[in-house]
Parts: sequence; structure tokens; C-alpha cells
Amino acid sequence: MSTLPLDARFKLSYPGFCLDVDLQLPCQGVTALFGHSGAGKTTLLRCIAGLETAATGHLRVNGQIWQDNNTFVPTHRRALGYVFQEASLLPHLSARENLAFAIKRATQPVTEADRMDTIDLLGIAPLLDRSPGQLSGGERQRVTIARALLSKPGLLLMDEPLASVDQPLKQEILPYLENLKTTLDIPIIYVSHSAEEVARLADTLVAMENGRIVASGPLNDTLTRLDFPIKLGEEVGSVIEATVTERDPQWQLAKATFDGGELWFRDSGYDVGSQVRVRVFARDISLSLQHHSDTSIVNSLPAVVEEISTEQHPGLALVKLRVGNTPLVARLTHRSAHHLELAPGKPIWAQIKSVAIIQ
Amino acid sequence: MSTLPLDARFKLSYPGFCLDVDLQLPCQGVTALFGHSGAGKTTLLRCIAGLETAATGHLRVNGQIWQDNNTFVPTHRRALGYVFQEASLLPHLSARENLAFAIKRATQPVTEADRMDTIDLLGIAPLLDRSPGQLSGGERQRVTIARALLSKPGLLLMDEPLASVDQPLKQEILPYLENLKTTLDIPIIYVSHSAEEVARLADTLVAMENGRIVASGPLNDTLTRLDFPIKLGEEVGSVIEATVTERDPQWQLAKATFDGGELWFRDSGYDVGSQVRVRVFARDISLSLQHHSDTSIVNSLPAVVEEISTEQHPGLALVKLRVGNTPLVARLTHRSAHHLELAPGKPIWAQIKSVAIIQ
Amino acid sequence: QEINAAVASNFLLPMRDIVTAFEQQSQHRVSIASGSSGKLYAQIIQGAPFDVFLSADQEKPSALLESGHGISGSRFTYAQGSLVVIATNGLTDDPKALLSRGEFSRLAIANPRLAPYGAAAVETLKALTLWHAVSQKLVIGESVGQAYHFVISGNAQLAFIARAQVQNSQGEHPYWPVPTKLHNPIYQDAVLLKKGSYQLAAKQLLAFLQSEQALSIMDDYGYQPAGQQ
Amino acid sequence: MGFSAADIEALWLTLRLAAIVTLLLLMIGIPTAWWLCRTRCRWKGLISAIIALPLVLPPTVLGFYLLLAMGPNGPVGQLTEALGIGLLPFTFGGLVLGSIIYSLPFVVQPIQNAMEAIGERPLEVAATLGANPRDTFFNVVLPLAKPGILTATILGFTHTLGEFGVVLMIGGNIPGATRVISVQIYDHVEAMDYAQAHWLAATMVLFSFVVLAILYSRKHLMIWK
Amino acid sequence: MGFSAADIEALWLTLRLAAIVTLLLLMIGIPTAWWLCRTRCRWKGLISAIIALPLVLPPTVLGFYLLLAMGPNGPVGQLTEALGIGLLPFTFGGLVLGSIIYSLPFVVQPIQNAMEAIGERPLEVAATLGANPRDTFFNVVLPLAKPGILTATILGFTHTLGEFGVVLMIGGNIPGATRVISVQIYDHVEAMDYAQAHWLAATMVLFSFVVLAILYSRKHLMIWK
Ligand SMILES: Nc1ncnc2c1ncn2[C@@H]1O[C@H](COP(=O)(O)OP(=O)(O)OP(=O)(O)O)[C@@H](O)[C@H]1O
Ligand SMILES: Nc1ncnc2c1ncn2[C@@H]1O[C@H](COP(=O)(O)OP(=O)(O)OP(=O)(O)O)[C@@H](O)[C@H]1O
Ligand code: MOO
Ligand SMILES: [Mg+2]
Ligand SMILES: [Mg+2]
Repeated sequence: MSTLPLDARFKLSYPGFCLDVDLQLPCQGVTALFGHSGAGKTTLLRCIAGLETAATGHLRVNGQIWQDNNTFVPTHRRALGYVFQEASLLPHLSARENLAFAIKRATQPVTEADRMDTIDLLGIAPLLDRSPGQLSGGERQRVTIARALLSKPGLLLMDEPLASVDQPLKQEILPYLENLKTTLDIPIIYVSHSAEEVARLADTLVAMENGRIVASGPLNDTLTRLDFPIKLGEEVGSVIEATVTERDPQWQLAKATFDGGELWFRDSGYDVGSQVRVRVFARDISLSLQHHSDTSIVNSLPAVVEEISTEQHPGLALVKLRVGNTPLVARLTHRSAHHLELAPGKPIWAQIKSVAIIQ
Repeated sequence: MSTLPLDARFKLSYPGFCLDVDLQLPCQGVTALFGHSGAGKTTLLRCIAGLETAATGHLRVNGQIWQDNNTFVPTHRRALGYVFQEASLLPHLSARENLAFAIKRATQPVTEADRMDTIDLLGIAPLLDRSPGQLSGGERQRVTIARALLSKPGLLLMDEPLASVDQPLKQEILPYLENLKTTLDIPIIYVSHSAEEVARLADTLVAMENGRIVASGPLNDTLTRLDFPIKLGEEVGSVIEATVTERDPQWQLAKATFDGGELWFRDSGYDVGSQVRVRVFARDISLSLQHHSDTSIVNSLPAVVEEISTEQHPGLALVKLRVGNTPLVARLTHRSAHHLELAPGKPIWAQIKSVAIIQ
Repeated sequence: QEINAAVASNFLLPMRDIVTAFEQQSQHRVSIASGSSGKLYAQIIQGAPFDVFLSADQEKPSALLESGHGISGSRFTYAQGSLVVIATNGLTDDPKALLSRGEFSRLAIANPRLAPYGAAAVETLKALTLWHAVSQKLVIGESVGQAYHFVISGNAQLAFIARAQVQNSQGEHPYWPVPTKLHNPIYQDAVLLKKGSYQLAAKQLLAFLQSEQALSIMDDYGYQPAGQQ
Repeated sequence: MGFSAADIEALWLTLRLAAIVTLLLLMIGIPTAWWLCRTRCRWKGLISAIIALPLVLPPTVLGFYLLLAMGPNGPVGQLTEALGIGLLPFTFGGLVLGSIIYSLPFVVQPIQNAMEAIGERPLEVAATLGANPRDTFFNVVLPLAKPGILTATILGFTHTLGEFGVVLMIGGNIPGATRVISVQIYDHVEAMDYAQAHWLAATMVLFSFVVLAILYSRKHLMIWK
Repeated sequence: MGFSAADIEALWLTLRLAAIVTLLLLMIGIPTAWWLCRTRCRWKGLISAIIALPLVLPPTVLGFYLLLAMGPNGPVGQLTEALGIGLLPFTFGGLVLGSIIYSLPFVVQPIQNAMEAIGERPLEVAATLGANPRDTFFNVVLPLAKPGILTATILGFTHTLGEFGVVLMIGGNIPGATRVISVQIYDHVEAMDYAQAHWLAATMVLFSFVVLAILYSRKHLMIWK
């Protein structure tokens, strides 16, 4: 297909705020839009959706020009789904009717099975006959997500869709979105403050600050950059693409092999041979000089120190490691780094609790 | 003061949902209200605020009857602050005027210094002259929080106040709320899906399901209960109340001593002798048979295994430990538990990465 | 002294001139409230502060006497109206001919129930045995004023109106004075009202209505003195 | 006491007139209100003002000017004649037109307010779901503007029932074509036939009261549903 | 061409009347609308219907009944006499009362709609911030109902300027006290003094147009601020 399916350049000014972005995104997979409150994430999504008619610029999606100097495709002719940041059910329609509204206007026919699946997944079956005013915050949000999915968009814009959804439910919805990503083959732009969501879903990370894009790139490159412009705090880490190579049914564990070693993680039914994505938080890696086998830490990988930098807190160090060709980031105290005499080039064992692996 | 300052019993029915709670809360500190989407959290807050006039029941706050069979104190005479789940700025007023609205009607005078502090803390100074429609989602939420604080309430109800606030900002607002809790001496009821927020703020945890309270109690008791009715997932852990006993200026670390041992953590300027709360996630504890000194893990405490249970995922085990008199929970794979031959009564080393300690 | 005169709309214009003359002669001031007779009648019954009532008919003043709102003996016929048929601007033909040949699409009259001119118009049409021929083409105005509007706006080609209106009309409207024998005389009665506070001045005004000066003003406007047949 | 045949004819005519006028008022008023609500045109304020203007003239005077305009020498009259419709005064069609002009502000205003109260969000949502402007108008704007439309219907309908200044002027009081009930009651009053006036007025009031009470109860139901 | 002294007197009286009536309409209409908006009273629909009812009668006929009611034998008249106010017909006070009754529905309806559109949330927010109902009403409800109040003001004011059926009946066309401009224009038309009628009508229309255009532009400014 085309090499740059989403190509966006926008300029828009509000008093006191100015959006000025130039962005190229791959044609599929999830792009996480990251940035502080007021950075312009919502404004960018609105520009892409064609809701900010005052924005000048250029937008090409899947090879179609949606906006340039002469063209402005109106929102309703852009095949997109938009989950707004605030609840946005049509107030005169029940939950069911809101879904029907989307289905009727969907770009492709929606089968009854599709509909039931989406409803079940989001756990909204018992709520369908309620009007939006009779739903709780999280319930409203779930109906809105279902509605966006049922409109069968060619581009999905989601503005903090899971902010008001509780943890266990999030754990159910996230895999569905991951699945969607691979089955639907459409680009998804996903605004979130939650590094967990980002790590699980995103292939590409775009960081915004003050209306501008300050960094963008494939997830792991950006996450392991120690100078990443947006401070990720507790969420610094890295993502490893790996292949499932073994399953241990007795202990319900699975093994993934990647360029640099292997990792055990809890088995959620992955087929041997399938690709998985393993998220390793910097805070979950501890370093030791030797390999210890008497601990509960399952994964221990030989690594080489590449770079040491200081975290936001002066007592903490971020250490970039290389395991084979795979970069990893570990966080430890400067005292420990000193104590272990860490320096670039030093070989070391990276201990990773298997339970810290996400997918 | 009175022993049961917040005593609430409510019954309220909607079609398909029925609230039926009986709740006693301590007169100060933060109570976290936890529960799935649609569990009735918002409804309970609304009952307490007097916004659900159809609710029957009994409510006593700080020794005053707010509601019983004969009494119904109207909302405006209940000295409370309420941060609604949805943005709720008065749409005809600018951010500044919204704050002024609260200040003018506050139960106590608000000094200019108070006002400036709150505005600075929430980072809303540059937004004050905007109308609500001109603010981003997170900005609106911050103004709403500031407004609730400036009304100087005697009881603070917060419904997912930080859901749309980004991580770094959350890190700034949370300590302020913690501080508020000790200086203001008012009860705060805090609805949140984020275990991080709950762990940092809450003294008491109340879990709701289907309109009923299924568990409540002091934070640590509830968090370390392996049979806690609400599945906490990644967030299982425990909280240790400790005293700062030493500071290491060279490495910017501090040491806290508690009943069972000592913990090093990053120093954020705590005075020696002050009380701190240390949050330890189950996923951050690894167990080893011996004490290792060649790792980056700073804290290693001798512990005794108390109880082993299975987590949601069958491959994972939750192990309840006792360090002195303090309970801790560790999460590991069943394979590791088997490998380490864990059993109740077995002595073991609990390795805790200092960086995993929150406060 | 200042008095209020309730005057039927059709007599408003001559009354203004008469009042001007009256005020020059006496120290009194007169303000005129005009309206349809029916409206003025209802107002008088409800205590309107009018001193005299100049109706467009005889029926209402006598009803006021009966109900005790008028002062007995004060009623008299102050004028007799003349009926004309007027045609739209530009119709050169004689209105009578147009009427009898039926060469028009709309004929305007005042409401015969409310206005004596309307009743007279109906009587005239019946006398001319045109009633059946024209009744489908009739448009009815609340008053002769409205009938006149229908014509000057060009929407009706012919109208039965008061002679007074032709006198005052703008533009060249051919008209035909209807012979008085074709209908009952249009007597307009006046009465002195009990409610009036200045009966002396009011009486003087009523007397002045019968003066030569007043009669000549009425003549200018196409009214004949009462009794002149 | 009963109704004369003329009364019944007038009653029937009035209901027909009010129903047709109300329908046309909505058909004109709703798009106008929507246009006023959405346009960024600078003449917007002026156009709103023009729509409200007929209100400041006494109905009879307005009727007089309409009579001139719709007459053979007036611009409207020349237009309708050129179109082969003929002249409008003294016809049912003329009454309809006059009543529409006179009642339009009562219809446009409440609907426009209701539409403005909807805000941008539902329209944006509909657009992202693929609804084109027409679709959005019918399936989002109209349902959400319901309270305003109901108010407009009530005001337009009752105002048409009651108004007679305009109607009297351009109608010519022709039985069965333009003699509506309001003119009929007026005639009874002017003719001092008070008993008949009371009787007709009471009927009107009672009938309208029942209709209004039903409409209003439904409105409240609708809003608090 | 100029105005006669009578014209100017009438103009002045009209402005005074319209201003006073509009003010009183708002003072009555706003609380009524709020009550209708908040109450759960079952008579609500009926009361709304009663307020709208004067509309269904021809103004002159309504004026006739008001005249009866306010006259010496009518209930209102007996009340005002007992209160020592005297009788209202043919006084400025009577005109004010009549105009209020006739224009009330145009004022209550748009305000009520605007208030209903506010929804519960702002009221709840105000209550949690310690605002009592009165405070909330003045500082939250009124500002948020502004578009409706503006519409009500415009409709009430223009309708009072223009209406003359009621005014003519209960006012009695008395110069300086009850002869308003609408009656004056009507008189000019009836007296076939068309030039003067055109002149006065044009003045009215022009003046109103300017006022309305300003109000409407401000309204749009306000909403899109
Ligand atoms: N209509 C407007 N007028 C003026 N400023 C505006 C307007 N809309 C948005 N802004 C400003 O533009 C900036 C970007 O807003 P935006 O909603 O895109 O932020 P965001 O990144 O989505 O933030 P959040 O995470 O809080 O939702 C903010 O500072 C906001 O105040
Ligand atoms: N007016 C209403 N009519 C009917 N059901 C209602 C109404 N309001 C709330 N409910 C139902 O009551 C239940 C509890 O709602 P509530 O808003 O208290 O949930 P919550 O715990 O706050 O959820 P969330 O985390 O999603 O905000 C939900 O199932 C909701 O659908
Ligand atoms: O005000 Mo009118 O002229 O009676 O309809
Ligand atoms: Mg946003
Ligand atoms: Mg909630």
C-alpha cells in the first residue's frame, strides 16, 4: 500500500495556544498521543476529524486527500470513528438507539454478530434501553466506544477512551482493542495518560507539548530513549517483540524468545509461534553481578550496560542495557549503581520478574 | 471528637439498580470508594451530598444530622465540596469567576494566599480568563478541583477527580491532597479506579458492588486480604506506616523504620522523625532463600510466609508474608513458589526494589 | 372645561373641524375619541368618561337612554349620511352602469349588521334587484372605512361608502351618489351622557352641532342635516 | 343557546386556517430558525429584526399594508398575477399568507433558541458517525429542538386562532372563505349581541383550553421523560 | 412632513407603556417560568394552558371581556374599587394590565424553555458550592436563561408596541392617557389621512428595526461570545 498513509500538517491558533504539527503515521497499528494537559491532543484529533474548520493545513489518509489548500472533506464524509474525551451520547436516544444510529450510517454493513460481540465485550447489554442520563460515567463511556467501533471506521480517533473505566474492565477491553488493531488493519490514534494502555496498544508514540510534536517514532525507540522529552515517571520502560516458543501447561507459563534471550511469562493461551509484545518497566528490572537461582525472579538475562543517566529524582539512575540487540532500561538508585560499579560496557545480569511482563 | 463522624445509611432504587448501603467512616482522612463501573459510587456520593432527594435513610456528618426520617438538610446548607465525575464548571462564568463563585460562598474566609496557592498548585493561572468551552479536558477538571477546595468544605466528595489529568501533573496534585488531608482534618471520600491514587491517599477503603458495600476497613487490612472481593489485578499490595530515621544526602536516599525492619527509599525531603506511608506492590516483591548483596535491590527483609493463594491468573500465586508484625503480599509464579518450596511458616527474604516505594 | 366626545369613526373628520370651530367660540376644550359605534357603546356601558356620544346610528343612543346611561331628552339626530358608490381609480365608466351590468369582480360594503351604511347598501342593492346577482361578489368591511380601503387598494372595483369619504379622497375616483329613496335614511344620533362631568360644556357642544357653522362643515363633508329628505 | 350555521361555518374555517397556517409556519420557521442559528452571515441580526418587525404594527394597519401589497398595484399582487395565481385578498390563500407573516416571529424565535441550546457537540457526534447535514438536521436537531418546536406550534396556532386585525383587513369577511371565528365573535360584540358573543367565545376558550392542556402536559412529560 | 403634537404625545405614551409593560412582564414572567420549570405540581399543564389562553381570543374581544371584568360590576373592578384604586378602564393602569395579560404567554414560554434547557447540573453545582436557591436563581439560572429572556423581552416589547385591539377597547382612545401610537396610526388610516399614517408607521418600523437589530446582534454576540 502507500507508504505514508496518514500525513498531517496543521496550523491553528487560539488566543494563548497555537497548534503547529507535521506528522506522518504508518497506515496501521495504534499511535499513542501523549502529552500534558493542554498540550493540544484533543485539538489535533479534532483537526484530523475535520471539526476544526479554521485549521489550515494538509491531511492525507489512506491515499485520500481530506484537506489541503483547495479541499476540505466534511467530517461526515471522512470514514472515521471518534470517541470524544467527554461523554457524547446523543441525548435524545437510548443506548440502543445510539448504537443503531452508528450502525445505520456505518461505512460497511454491520452484522448482528458484530453487534452482539461489541455489546458483550463492553458489558453494556443490560443498559441498552437506558437513556444517557440514566447511565453511570463508565457506562456512558463504554456505550460511546461501542458506537465508534460499530461505525466501522477507516480511521479511529480515541480521546482517553478508558479514563473512566475501571481496572478489571480495562483489562477486558484492551485485548479487544489490540485484536481490533490486527484484524481491522486501520490506523488508530489513541490519546491516553496511562502508560499501561500506551504500552499495550501502541506501535508508535507521538509526544506533544505546547501544540507541537516534540518526539515521535516506533514505541520501543521512543520509550528507551533516556532523553525522551516527556517525562514518563513510573512508566519508563521498553517493549520487546518476541515469539512464543514454548508453553508450560503445568505452571501455566509460556516462553518467548527474542533477539537476546528468552522470557517466561504467564500463559494466556498464546499459540506457539505467535508474535507477542513484552513490556518491561524500568522499575521492574533489577541488576545483579551474578546469576541467582534461589529467588522467585524467573527471568534473568545477561546484559551489557550502555548508558547511565539521572532520573527526575536525583537519587535515581536510569541505566540503558543491551540484551543481544534488544535495548532495555532499568531504574535503580545511584547508590546501587555506584555499589555495583556500573559503567558503559560492563556485563551484568538483568533480573526481570516474569509477572511484570504484560502481554 | 465523636467516634463515628460519618454515619450513612441509604436506600434508593432505580429500575435495574438498587443502592443499599450502611457505612461508618472515620472523621478524618481519605476514604477511597472502589468498585466497578455502575457499582453505585456516584449514586452514593450524590446521596451524601443531598442531591438524590428520593433516597431514604440516615446521614450524620461531624455530629450533625443531615438526613433522617424527619430531616433533610438541603445541599446548599451541607458544608461540602463536590468534584463531579463530569466537567461541571458553570458555563456562563470564566475559570476565574467559577473560583470566585466558590470563594464568595465558602464556609470560611479564603485568603488571597490560599487562592494563589491553590491556583499555582493546579497550574491554572494562565487559564483563568478562559470560559469553560475554551479549556481542555484536563484543564477543566483542574479548575473544578480548585473550586471545590476553595469552598473550604467540611467534607470533600471527589468523583474520579484525576481521571483526565496526566501522570506528571497527578504527581504534583496528589501530594497536595495528601497534605490537605492532614492539615484540613476533614473527611474526604474519593472515588477512583486508580490503585496508585488510592494507595497514596486512602486511609480507608470501601468496596462497592451492585449498590452494596462488600468490604470496608483500614487500607492495609483490606489491601492485604487475599480474598478481597474486588480484584485489584496489578495493584495488589500493602501499605506500611513507618518513621523516617535517617537521611543519606550523598545518594539522596532516606531510611524508614517500621515494625519489622527498615526500608530505603528516595528522599523527597522528609524530616527525620516524620511518619511516612510506604506502598509496596505485590508485583514488586521478589523472594529469595538467601540474602544477596550483589544486586541493585536495596531492600531485603527477613520474612515469614503466612499464606499462599492463587491469583486471578492460574499461573500466579499471591503470598502473604509477615515482616515482624507487618503484613506484606508478594506475587510470583506458582512455579517459583514450588521451586522455592514455599509453605506457611517458612522463613524467606523479601526483596523490595527501593524504587518501588511510593512515598 | 375639557370634555370628551365619543365619535363614530365615519364622522371623525367633520367632527375635528367642528370642534376647532367650537373651541374658537367657547372656552372649552374637546378631545375626540373615535371608534366604531359598537365599541364606543360597550365602553360607555362600562363607565367610559365620555360626555357626549355621536353614534353612526340611532339604535345605540336609544339603547343608552333605556339603560340609563344617557340623559333622557338629550338625544337628537345630528346628521344624515349620504351613500355613494365609488369605483377604483382609472375606471372611467359610470359606477352605476358598472354596478348594474355586473362588470366587476368584487363589491365592497360595510357590515350591514354593524354599520348603517352597510344596511343602506344592502337595501339599495335589493331595491335595484341586484342583490342576488352581486351577493357572491360581496366583500364586507368592518366599517365603510374598510370598504373604502378595499377599493383604493384596487382589490375591489366598487364600494358603497359614505359621501364624506369621497369628499376627502385622494385621486380621481368616479362615484355615483345613491338616490336616498333607494334606502332608509341614515340618521346619526347624538346623546348626552350621564357619566360626563361637564354637562354644561357638553350641552353647548351638542347645541353647536346644530349651528349653521357646523351644518356647513357637515355639508362640506357630504352630510346632510337631519330631516332634509 | 346554540350555534348558527354561520357560526359553525366560521368555526370550521378557523380550524382549517389555523391548522394550515401552523403547518406552513413550521415548514418555513424551522428552516429559517436553523439557518439563523448556523449562519455566520453578518446580516443575521438584521434578518431576525425583519422577521420580528410585523409585530410592531397594529394588526389592522399591517393588514392595510398587506392589502396594498397584495392588490393589483402592489408588488405581491403583480407577482401573484404574473404567476397566474390571481390576487390574494379576499381569498383563503390571502388569509393564510397574512397570518403567516404576522405569526412568524412567534415561531422562529422559540425554535431558534431551542436549536442554539443544542450546542455543537451533538452535531459533531452525528458528523463523525457519518450523518450528513440533512440527516443530522432531521435525526438530531429536530428531535432535540422539540420543546421549542412545541412552543412555537402552540404560540403560532393560538395566535392564528385569535388574531383578526389582519384577517379582517385582507379577508373581506366572506362567509365560508374568510369569515373566521374571531371576526364572527367581534361582529357579535360590535352588534351588541353579547349573549351570542359570550357563547362563541366560551366555546373557543374551552376548546383551546383542552387542546393546550393536553399539549402542555405532553410537553412536560416529554422533558422529564 | 412632520409629526403633530398628538402624534408625539402618542409616541411618548407608547414608549412609556411598552417599557413599563415589558418590565412588569419580565417581573411576572420570569418567576412564573421558573415555577413552571421546577414544580412537580400536577396543575402545571393547566396553568401553562391558562396563561396561553388569552391568545385564542381576538384582541378586541379579549379587551371587551377585560372591560367587563375591570368595570364597576366586574370582579376586578370591585376589587380595585375596594382597594381604593378606583376603576382601571380608560386609565393608563388599565392599559398596562390589559397588555400584560395579552403578552404574558410570549414572555413565559421562551423563558421557561431556556430555563428547562439549563438542566440539573449547574443547579446542583451551585448548591454544592453553598448557593441557596435564591442565590442560584439570580446568579446561575438568570444568566444561563439570558437568550430566552432576551427573546421574551423582544416579543413582549414589540407585541405591546403593536397591539391595539385590547388597548383600544379598555383604553378608550383618550389622548395623553390611553391613545397610543398604534391607535393613532389606525385613526389616521381610518380618517384616510394616509400620508400621516405612512409617516408614523414608517417611523415606528424604522425605530423598532434599529432597536431590534441592535438587540439581535447583541444576542448573537452573547451566544457565540
Ligand atoms: N476554543 C478555544 N479557545 C481558546 N483556547 C482553547 C480553545 N480550545 C482549546 N484551547 C486551548 O488549547 C490548548 C489545547 O487544548 P486541547 O484540548 O487540545 O488539550 P489536550 O491536549 O487535549 O489536553 P487534555 O489532556 O487536558 O484534554 C489548551 O491550552 C486549551 O486551553
Ligand atoms: N437515573 C437513573 N435511572 C436508572 N438507572 C440509573 C440512574 N442513574 C444511575 N443509574 C444506574 O445506577 C447504577 C449506578 O450508577 P453510578 O453512577 O452510581 O455508578 P458508578 O459506580 O459511579 O459508576 P462509574 O464508575 O461508571 O461512574 C448504574 O448501573 C446506572 O446505570
Ligand atoms: O389588535 Mo387587533 O387589530 O384587534 O387584531
Ligand atoms: Mg483533551
Ligand atoms: Mg460514577
